[in-house]
Amino acid sequence: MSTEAASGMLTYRDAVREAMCEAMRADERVFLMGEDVGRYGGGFGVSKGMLAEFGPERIRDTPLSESAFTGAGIGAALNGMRPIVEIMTVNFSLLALDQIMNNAATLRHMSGGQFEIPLVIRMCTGGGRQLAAQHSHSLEGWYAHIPGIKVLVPATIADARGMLAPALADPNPVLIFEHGSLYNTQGELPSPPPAVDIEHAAVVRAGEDVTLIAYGGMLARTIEAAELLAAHDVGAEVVDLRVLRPLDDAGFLSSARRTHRAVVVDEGWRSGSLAAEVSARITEQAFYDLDAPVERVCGAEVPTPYAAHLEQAATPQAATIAAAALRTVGRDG
Amino acid sequence: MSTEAASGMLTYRDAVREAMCEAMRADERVFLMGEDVGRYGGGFGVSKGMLAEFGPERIRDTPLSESAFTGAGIGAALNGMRPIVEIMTVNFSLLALDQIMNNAATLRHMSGGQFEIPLVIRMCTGGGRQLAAQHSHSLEGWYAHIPGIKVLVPATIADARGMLAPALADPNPVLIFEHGSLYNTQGELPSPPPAVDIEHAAVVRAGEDVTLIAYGGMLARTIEAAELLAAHDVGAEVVDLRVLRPLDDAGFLSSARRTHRAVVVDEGWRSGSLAAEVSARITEQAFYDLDAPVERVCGAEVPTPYAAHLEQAATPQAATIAAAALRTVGRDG
Amino acid sequence: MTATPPAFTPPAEPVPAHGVDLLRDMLRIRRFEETCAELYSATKIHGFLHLYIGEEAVATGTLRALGPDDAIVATYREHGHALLRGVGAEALMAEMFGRSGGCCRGRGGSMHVFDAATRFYGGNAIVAGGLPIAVGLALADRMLGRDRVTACFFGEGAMAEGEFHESLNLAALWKLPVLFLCENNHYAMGSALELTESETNLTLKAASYEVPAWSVDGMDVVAVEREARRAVLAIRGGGGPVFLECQTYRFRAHSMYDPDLYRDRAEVAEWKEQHDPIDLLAARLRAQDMLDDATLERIEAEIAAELEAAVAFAEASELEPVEDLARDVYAGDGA
Amino acid sequence: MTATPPAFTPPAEPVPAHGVDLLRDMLRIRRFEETCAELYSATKIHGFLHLYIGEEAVATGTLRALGPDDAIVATYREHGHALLRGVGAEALMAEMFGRSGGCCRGRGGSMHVFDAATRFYGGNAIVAGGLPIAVGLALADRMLGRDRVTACFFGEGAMAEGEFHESLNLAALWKLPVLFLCENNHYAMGSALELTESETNLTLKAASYEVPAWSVDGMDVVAVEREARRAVLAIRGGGGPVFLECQTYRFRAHSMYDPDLYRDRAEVAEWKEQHDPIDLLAARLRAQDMLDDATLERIEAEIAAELEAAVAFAEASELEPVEDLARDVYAGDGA
Ligand SMILES: Cc1ncc(C[n+]2csc(CCOP(=O)(O)OP(=O)(O)O)c2C)c(N)n1
Ligand SMILES: Cc1ncc(C[n+]2csc(CCOP(=O)(O)OP(=O)(O)O)c2C)c(N)n1
Ligand SMILES: [Mg+2]
Ligand SMILES: [Mg+2]
Repeated sequence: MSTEAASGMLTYRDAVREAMCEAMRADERVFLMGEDVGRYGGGFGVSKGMLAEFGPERIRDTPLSESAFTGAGIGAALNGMRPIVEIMTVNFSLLALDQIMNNAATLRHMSGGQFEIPLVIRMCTGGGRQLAAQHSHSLEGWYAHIPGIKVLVPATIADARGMLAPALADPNPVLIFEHGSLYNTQGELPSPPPAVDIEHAAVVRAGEDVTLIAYGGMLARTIEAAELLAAHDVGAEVVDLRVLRPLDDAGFLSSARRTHRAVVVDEGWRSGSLAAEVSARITEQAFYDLDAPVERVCGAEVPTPYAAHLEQAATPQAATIAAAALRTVGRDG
Repeated sequence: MSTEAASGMLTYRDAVREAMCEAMRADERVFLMGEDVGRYGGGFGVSKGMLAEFGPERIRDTPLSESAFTGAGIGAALNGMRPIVEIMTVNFSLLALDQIMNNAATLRHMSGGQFEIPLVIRMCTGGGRQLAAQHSHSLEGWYAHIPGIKVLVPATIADARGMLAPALADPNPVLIFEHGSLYNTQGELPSPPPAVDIEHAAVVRAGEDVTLIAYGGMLARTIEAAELLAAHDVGAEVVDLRVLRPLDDAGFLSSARRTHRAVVVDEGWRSGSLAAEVSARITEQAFYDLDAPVERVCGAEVPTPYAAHLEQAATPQAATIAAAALRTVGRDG
Repeated sequence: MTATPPAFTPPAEPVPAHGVDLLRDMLRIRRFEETCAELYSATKIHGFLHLYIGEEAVATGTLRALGPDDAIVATYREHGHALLRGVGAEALMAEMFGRSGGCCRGRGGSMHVFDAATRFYGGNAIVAGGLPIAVGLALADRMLGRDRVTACFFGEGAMAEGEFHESLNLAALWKLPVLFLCENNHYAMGSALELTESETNLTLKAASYEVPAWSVDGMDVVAVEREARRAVLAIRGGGGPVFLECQTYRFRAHSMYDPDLYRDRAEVAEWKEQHDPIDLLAARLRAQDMLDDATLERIEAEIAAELEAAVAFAEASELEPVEDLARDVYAGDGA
Repeated sequence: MTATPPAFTPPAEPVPAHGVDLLRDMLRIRRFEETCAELYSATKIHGFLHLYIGEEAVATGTLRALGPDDAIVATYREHGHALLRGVGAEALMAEMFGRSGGCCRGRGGSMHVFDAATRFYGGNAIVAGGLPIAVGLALADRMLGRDRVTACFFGEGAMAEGEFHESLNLAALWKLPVLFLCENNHYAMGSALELTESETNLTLKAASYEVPAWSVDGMDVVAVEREARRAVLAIRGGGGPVFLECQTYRFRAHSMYDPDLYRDRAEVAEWKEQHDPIDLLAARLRAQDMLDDATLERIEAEIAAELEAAVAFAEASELEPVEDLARDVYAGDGA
């Protein structure tokens, strides 16, 4: 294998698939389990073709029974395997939440450290595709409340490709939230793809005047907002949180301390959002550096409506993000 | 019935029971349903004696099946009844979360406003009784993330007695979280007991120097902290949030604006806590009135340990609350 | 071939007098959904769209067994049920368009059709999520002394979910008037029944709750109606819930996103050619001299007109004002 | 009387050679738990404490059928299982005391006993929460080609939870080596089985997943061991899971908080007087000349000494340092 970087275009979906294939080729203990991951190729086509390569034992279709197969992932992880459990969408993960919170997140501590649970749970999250109230939740920030698990939100092709390997190597249960609207996005990656960490936030755009903090499905439009702001002569730095638990405080604080202003963008419902946590942390740790209150741009507090114009109105948009940033610099936009 | 106020001592447990009995006597549509609410008298003895008065149709023991009987409560509420669903503890409510989030909270909006769901769900919440990691969650703040439901946290005998009636009269699903450590607390209530609202926070202790914001199981020790602070000549105002969703912003903002300092106390895990939301709102709406960053005193980010000294260390205490308040006034305590 | 067509004896009984009505009902569903599929391709309808084509006999036969006071709980594959229950084609189509004239004012879409007036309680996109609600609807009816049945539709895939079991137990334990209607189309998305249930005789699962349970050829609308009536009669008699399995097949993919690669072409062809519920009924009607070309043409024309009007209505219907976004999240704060 | 004692034929078979060992095992559990009850009253043990007294034959008989490589998943009523599996009385008692010498360093307590060394996976306080984990443990063994069985204990109350059904289906579908052990003590807290299950023949529920299922008199330790061995043999043979119902009774309240007002005094008395598994076995052993007073006294003395040492150990054990509170929330950050 050459160490020289060749490059190739791929989709976010391909990136996740390649990461899984690579892991499965490298380690017999890795397997994928979930509803329709095999014959169907995954609810969002992520595992298409994997059944043919790895067979039905390792690309394991499950019945509709989120609680049992997630719990089975925990048991298999406790007992020497490296399961990747796919929950088709985050909405269905509520049915498995007892297993996630009361077992996956808890067994290690409760047993006095006797067990490791090298489990990865992947889910599709987010709205924007007119799937209405029961299929459009953004709960990754909510999951980040739970001690004992890690929460990753790959927003880029590089992270979609790179986060799985360290997640599988991690002895803790790791939840990976893939935003449904990202699967078809395309990008280029060197070959071999670069290794990424699952600890740090990343500054993805530099700027002096205000820090925009986002993750997952909201990153792209936050960068868009930064471009709108540039047109207003406002230099926006954009931070991609990447990891929602444990949060990398330094990763956004140093930027906020420098720009003295911050806007946190979150697709989740505003009350009790991850954005609230980030806002509180900035206040706690950088209060005296702030020139303006931290702003939040979040999802509207409604069950997501089907109609496109209503769904759009319920979701942060580049323009609303930019407007919030302008407020922090004392301008109306 | 006399309108003159007589008075009587009762426990928080009695107060909840009396509220239920009163509601059931007044309205045939009200019934109580849950695991062991009947013959056993409720996991925490709250419904003791009610089976004898109201019979097994209205004090309805259910099998262990949180999802189905919570969903059945939703269906019954949709169809003319006024169910009180008791989920024995919040820990088990995770099994019913799909019903709560995807149906109870959502059906009205999703149907374009066609339905009302006058459902009350009561649960025991909180730690402090050495029940260890799977029986000690404080998730009421977490539930407050969900639009479409209301979340009540009676911290006093008066609220335990008074909140049920307006909750049952409310056409929306209302969750009531009763802190397990409060059931045995005693207090006096006039007769008839005073009506209470389920909209407003309450200032329960006046003070000039700092605002302490708490709810539920943490209220008493926050008041204790205020007393510790008085000994340091710091006047602490204590606000009982009472309602976690929708939050009564004015109820804590006016106090924080006046004292210029706030400490939010929350038994829940710190990251993504309700305290983060309150902190963010204070920053957003009262930033320029603040003389110090909003502090949070929250539960430690661990699955609750069994050992008493560890559990205590994981939970906000009067001393830690007071210390945080002293920091906001620039003192070390 | 994984999904073997029903092994029921060929229908011997004559088609009843309202046979042409049954045909019309099924045709209404089919044409409505064919129109939806076109409108989806034309990007007038968005999101997930799950078609019922092939399964029309199930909704048609079962809904005939219900009275106007009975309640219905359905799934995301519920256009047909809603249409026959009396949600107008216009309101239904406008809902798919996301317009204010939709039965849920555009907030629900294809997967979330509700209609309080006809006691149509959705339209649930969480598999098995409707079953506990059906139990609760029936519980309220029982406690309020009303003589009503709640019919709860779900796919065979839902039977692997814990909620199915919890719900059956509750309904049976409390002898509630619920008709559990399993629409066994042999696949849950790409998963054939035998790959998801260790025991594929589904009635045994209901029986393990002492719930009377039997199966019917879900492609034979006459049989479906007959068995649904039997079931409803038993339920109204106070005998508690009944489980009725309707063995059927979807002729289209799971949803508009599904390339349908997991089913044998020959299997699909056999079901379509030999078990189309509309063709089967039409043939029997003709054999009994109850249907001629002119009648069929008239019915088709009526349906076409109905659909044309529905699409026109949907197209003309306004969008909800954006200011109303937060309306109806809570009761009491509505515009 | 709601919980009728087992209608099994009286034990005809002779007690096997290790009968006294079985007696000792059961006595160890009983005396350990009697001690716990006292220590709870003495406020040395806190939180919830669920005693297994009366049900000892179930853990005793079933655990004999397992090998050292097999795994166990239990409930909050698991002291007996842990003790017999080899978690030392000292580590177990120190756990109840919340001390660093406890098997979980005091973090778990009575309801959360774990022991990696003996493959004892808890200790789960969420009813039915352990079943999916057992399925996963067995899945890993199967995928890794190991010849191991996972024994999963749960109460009859757990069978109403959806997770029971989902787990049985998964295990059966994938033919996993799980022994599902239902400890049917006829009550879930205050709820008698017939008030919570429409069908009280529990084996029918397992059978609806094609899981071989049968019942045994859970007060007859010899029978329990025999049937557990049969079950384990079938599982090791690759036949997939087995469901074994052990019909038993708890002699104490549900937990130390429970005033036990929902059971008929006469019912409790009958079970205690006529079905105590320890008395029954002792009588048979004596009848077969396998037990005399001296032996029994010696066993009791050994157990008393073991318990005395355990309590002393627990008393002497240090508290975990408070600074270690956050230890082991995540792997890798441990002290
Ligand atoms: C709880 C849950 N898990 C997964 C899904 C994704 N999903 C939607 S439909 C479906 C298959 C359901 O099959 P079945 O119940 O047989 O109904 P059918 O679609 O065949 O009518 C799946 C897996 C879902 N909607 N809800
Ligand atoms: C999911 C869940 N719901 C409720 C409880 C409260 N609870 C603890 S034990 C118990 C009864 C369980 O009965 P069973 O399964 O028969 O076991 P037993 O206690 O009789 O051994 C209940 C309701 C719980 N721990 N978990
Ligand atoms: Mg199906
Ligand atoms: Mg029991």
